[in-house]
Amino acid sequence: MIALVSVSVSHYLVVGAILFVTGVICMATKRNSLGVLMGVELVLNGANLNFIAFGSSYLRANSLGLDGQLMSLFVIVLAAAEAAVALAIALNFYNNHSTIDVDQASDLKG
Amino acid sequence: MATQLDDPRIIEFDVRTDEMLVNMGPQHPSTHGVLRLVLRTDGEIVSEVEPHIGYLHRCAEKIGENLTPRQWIPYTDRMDYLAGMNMNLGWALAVEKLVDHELSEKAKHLRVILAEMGRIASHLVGMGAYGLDLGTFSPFLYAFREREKILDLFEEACGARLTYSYLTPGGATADLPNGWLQKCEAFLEQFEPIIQEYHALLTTNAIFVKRTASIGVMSPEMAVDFGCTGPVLRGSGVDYDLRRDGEERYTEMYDGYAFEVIVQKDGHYPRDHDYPAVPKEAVLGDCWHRFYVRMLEVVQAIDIVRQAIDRYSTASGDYGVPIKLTQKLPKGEAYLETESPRGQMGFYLISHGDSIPWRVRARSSSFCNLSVTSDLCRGCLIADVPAIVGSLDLVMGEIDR
Amino acid sequence: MMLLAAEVAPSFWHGFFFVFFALLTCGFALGVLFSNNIVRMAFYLVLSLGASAGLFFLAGAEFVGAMQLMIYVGGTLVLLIFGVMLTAQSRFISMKTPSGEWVLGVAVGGCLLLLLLSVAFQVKDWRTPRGKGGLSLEDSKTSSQIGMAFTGVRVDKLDQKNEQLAGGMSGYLLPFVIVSVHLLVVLVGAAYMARTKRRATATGAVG
Amino acid sequence: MSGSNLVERLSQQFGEKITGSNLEAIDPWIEVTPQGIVEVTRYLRDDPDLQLNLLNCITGVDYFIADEKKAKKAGWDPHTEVVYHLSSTKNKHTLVLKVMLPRWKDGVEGELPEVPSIAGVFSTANWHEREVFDLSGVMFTGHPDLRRILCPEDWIGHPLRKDYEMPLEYHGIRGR
Amino acid sequence: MSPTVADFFHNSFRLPESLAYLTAAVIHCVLIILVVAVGALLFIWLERKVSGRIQDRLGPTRVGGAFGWLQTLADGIKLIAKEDITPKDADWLLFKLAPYIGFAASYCAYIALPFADGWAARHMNTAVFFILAVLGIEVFSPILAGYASGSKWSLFGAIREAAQVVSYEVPLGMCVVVPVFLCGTMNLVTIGNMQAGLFTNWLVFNDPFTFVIAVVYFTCATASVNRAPFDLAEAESELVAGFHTEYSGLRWSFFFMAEYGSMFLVSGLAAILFFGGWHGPIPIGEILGDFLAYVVTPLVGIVAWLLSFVFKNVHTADHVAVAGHIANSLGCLNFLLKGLIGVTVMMWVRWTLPRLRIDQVMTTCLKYCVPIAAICFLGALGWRVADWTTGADIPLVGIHYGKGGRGMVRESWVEQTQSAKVAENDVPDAPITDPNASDGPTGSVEQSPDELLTMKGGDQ
Repeated sequence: MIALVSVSVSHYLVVGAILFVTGVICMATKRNSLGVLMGVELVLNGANLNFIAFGSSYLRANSLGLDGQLMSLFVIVLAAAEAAVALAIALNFYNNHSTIDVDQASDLKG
Repeated sequence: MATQLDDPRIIEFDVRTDEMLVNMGPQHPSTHGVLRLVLRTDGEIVSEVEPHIGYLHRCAEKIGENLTPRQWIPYTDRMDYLAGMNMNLGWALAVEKLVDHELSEKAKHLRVILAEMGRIASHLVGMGAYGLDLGTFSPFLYAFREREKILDLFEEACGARLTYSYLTPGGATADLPNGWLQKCEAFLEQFEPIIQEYHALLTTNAIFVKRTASIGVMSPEMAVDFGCTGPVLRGSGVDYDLRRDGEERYTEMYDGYAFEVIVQKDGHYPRDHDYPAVPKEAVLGDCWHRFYVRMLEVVQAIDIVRQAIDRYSTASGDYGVPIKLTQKLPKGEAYLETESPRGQMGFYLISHGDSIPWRVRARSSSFCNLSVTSDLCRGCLIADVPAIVGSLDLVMGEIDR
Repeated sequence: MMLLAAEVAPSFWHGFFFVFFALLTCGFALGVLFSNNIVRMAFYLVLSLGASAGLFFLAGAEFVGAMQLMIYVGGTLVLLIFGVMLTAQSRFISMKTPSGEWVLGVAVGGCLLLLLLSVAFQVKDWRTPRGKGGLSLEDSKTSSQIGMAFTGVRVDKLDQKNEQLAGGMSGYLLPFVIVSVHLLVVLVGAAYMARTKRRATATGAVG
Repeated sequence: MSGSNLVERLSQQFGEKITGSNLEAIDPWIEVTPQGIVEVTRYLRDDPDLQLNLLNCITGVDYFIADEKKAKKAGWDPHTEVVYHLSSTKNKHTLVLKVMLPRWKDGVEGELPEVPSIAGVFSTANWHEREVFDLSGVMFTGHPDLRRILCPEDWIGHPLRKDYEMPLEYHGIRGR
Repeated sequence: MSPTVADFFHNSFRLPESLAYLTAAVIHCVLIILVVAVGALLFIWLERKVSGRIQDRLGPTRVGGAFGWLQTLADGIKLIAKEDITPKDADWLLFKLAPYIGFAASYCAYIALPFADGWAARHMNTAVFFILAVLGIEVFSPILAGYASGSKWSLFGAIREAAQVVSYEVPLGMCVVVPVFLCGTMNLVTIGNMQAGLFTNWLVFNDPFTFVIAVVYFTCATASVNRAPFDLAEAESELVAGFHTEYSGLRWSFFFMAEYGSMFLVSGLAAILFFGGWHGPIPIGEILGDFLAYVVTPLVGIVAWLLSFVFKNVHTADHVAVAGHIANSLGCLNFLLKGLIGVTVMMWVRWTLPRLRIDQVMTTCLKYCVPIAAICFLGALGWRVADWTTGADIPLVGIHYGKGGRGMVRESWVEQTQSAKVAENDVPDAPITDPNASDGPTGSVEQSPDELLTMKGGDQ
């Protein structure tokens, strides 16, 4: 009930941590390269949530201020760039190997 | 590997996706009935189109071997159900060729009137349906609005609106009713200015030109090679119209009529000063030209009907006496083609002296026009398939017979 | 519950929506993790990121929230789903993870989560809500400040009296330019990479 | 070019591959052996005087009467004809070619008679020959894709042969 | 800040604040649902009537009386009664959810759309951006529907939709940015209010570039809500019915509710951004100011006075608010009319033009819309910087009717910021800077860019 009425930075951090960990496990376990990409997005979003929480003057008096929001904007934009590149790699890989299973990407293995 | 790369059916793409086999039809809004096209596509690009036909097959030729020529007339109506009059005419002329029946002047002009009115009605549907294929609905209804008036006239003449069975070997089943000619003239008077509306809606529309110009280009050689006829052939620039170049028995109907074959010569169509100029994107033999030929043929048909009405009212003789229902046919065989709205409609009749022909054959124009699809559509986009197939103006009843 | 909460008025709804969006975010993130169907995963990811945009709004970062919806959800994820569709063959739609990897992943991830959670509540300043003295959400007007910051002017730091700190007040102009160039390069690069030069597969190739 | 001239010219060109003609018929026709049909059509298409470049129609006609008494009166032996109607878009004339075939190949019942395909000469022959194969039961050798076209792929029999019997049922649909 | 609906409930009915907020939220939700649902009913009927008239036929004539105005309702009942089919190959969860996503997104975007001065469900300072963002989410509905249907035609529709909508967001965003920087705010209410007065004040007539931008915006908006000639995702002549091929019944109708909802949304956005929002072309209210002052205001006063009997605790501020709302409802009608005109134009286009091909759609976007929007963006920016004559400066009737053209607002903003700076300088030991400095002209602490730059230079 307390949590319902008073949100603090810590609450945001918890959500961010869950997103982050989920993303990490996703990256580790998914075999589909696009699934790995989704894990990365989750991780980035978890981090973003922390930036927002620390930057929010509604949650904390001496907040990071604008810097938090600015950082998260950079993260969003870079995530978009990252997704474009990763997708291009995945498509290229698919075109060349006819699969998107990352475990099959072992051409460089001795 | 090399052989596969040389295979023209395989097209290079930047981003390769999975090839898909897609069924366009037989239940598909743009296949004009029950045509089924199997498309092999890679993304939006079509690498192969294979038409599958026969969903409307009734083996009308087999039926014709069990009926007398007059009894078979209704079956001709149901082949090209959008131009029943022209089908009746083709069959009637073929039978007359076999029995060597001579027509009176009046009957000939009567046939010209009805055949050309049928051509207008058919091209109106072709135009409207082509608009539908390209995603605009309104021209279709504008076209049907005028077609209804032609059907009204036909209904008055023969009692039917779609399957007329009106022109029979020997003439027609009845004379035109009193006052019909005046109504017909009034219709033409009212209809002619409306054609400009169609040109405004479709022919000159920028999107329409984008969708049709340089799409599905068919060279004259290819058109002849594939046996394409009618507007499809003339749209490729081949100057061939059976009304002028056909057999004596058919062309004598049009003797003395002033009309020019609608075909592009030196970059111009006959009478095109009244109508939109050919856009610079358009290439001879593309969808736009096929469409435009049809539009100009409507104007041409109006002219011919006007002349025919004049000559019919002063012509001597009777509207014709139908041959007897069970008239014995002389031994022999006769093949005759007429210029129906969709191309050359041929009927072939072999008789062994009975009243029932030994063999009946219908050479369908849409059948040949359709066979060119897979060559025309190779490498086009999915959206071009309806545009190309639509520009051939097919009627499945005629293809499947 | 309602009556209790009524005493603290609008922040009740603030808390309510925080819990709502937090549950959605985490729930769908877990959905991404535990689903085997790649299309469903993408769908859950959309919902998870959309819900986290809600959290951004609640934290007063309206502009970032809208940005998240527009670029992340409306752009990046559409791209992702596009990629999924381009490569979606039935055998890739569901790819099972070996259970050994699961155990390892969950064990390591669980430890990481415990660590992060314990850290989250370590600092007193972090776990104390701002409470009634906090600002009303109505007044979130940061978008032009963000714009100014990107172009090199820190409106919120104008009162910075410390000379040394003020020197670093040029905002984020340089990163902004770098990111812009980076994006351009990425777009060109991605377009180049996604091209296959020639369809070089032999007859036996799938697809 | 008059009919007899043409026949002479073709006979000179192709010798015994031109086996006959009927110039008195309503549509005069020339009979060609199955082996000669490809050459003849190609010649007719390419000859600058003739330029018969449009293949209008290919028809398969079955001459057969099951009733023996009537068959005797018919005045012809049972056979199958393939009729080619050609015309020229340039010279505006027409020509009819006929190929006479036995009803069954080598007299073996069930073996379809064979004639070389002219799909290589006229592309439109592709579909017309498929139709003739489908309905009249003539095998076109060398055809790129000889399948049924109007009837379903699993249809039995060739409906326009005079000895054709409608199947009793087709996939649960009553035939007769 | 004027009292909100929640305040009204709190003050008048002594509702606890949280319940007051809940009630207010529910009322807003219901109102928006009404707009979307009734709007869809109306627009579908209108579409049939308009298309009927365009095609020289009558359209619906029977159901509900002379104009068949209940036809859509009858269709709706039919659709509800239809069997809800899920194909065998479908991904059932996504298949069932997809229609609601589109509807929810379309509905959600209405939250930030003001229907008149201050009449928005949620005042947002980033309203323009929010609407665009949420509209961008709508694309998931066709994509998921097309993918989940398990039909190839649906998949084609989905891929087309994805490619098209994502591309068209770029020029759309560029077009929307122009009014935003002209007004210096993303708040739709402020943007709307800045166009008060004569129609020359409308941003579309601001300069030639904004005029072009308005046209480009409308084109891109048509494309982004999937209307003809850009309705490739559901092109019936090519893809049977595109992404909704496999849908039937109520689920199918949700796609259309969403489509018509977003149609009105983008038209409304166009009305606010370019066509003066809730302000009529001629400020009748100002011209008839005396009439209003002597006749209408007393009437409103009487109404408010009567209301005060019913609601004992209505304060004077509420009287003013009620009067303002009554005046506002006229503006709301104005706005609805403009949105309706936009929707009708879209219908007109749909029933006139053939459909483009997918590559032509992309060409239109990338080769025409984006460069034109970019050039006009720069042009409008240059116009503003050069401070050339704008539409608002042209005296049409000899008198300027405007309770503040954009120029005036701008100036007052600068004045305000200058005075604020002076005030700030007066109090050097002010507490931590309020991070909630104004986002636009309504605020007071905003610094003008030039000054800030000079300050920065000075610091270095």
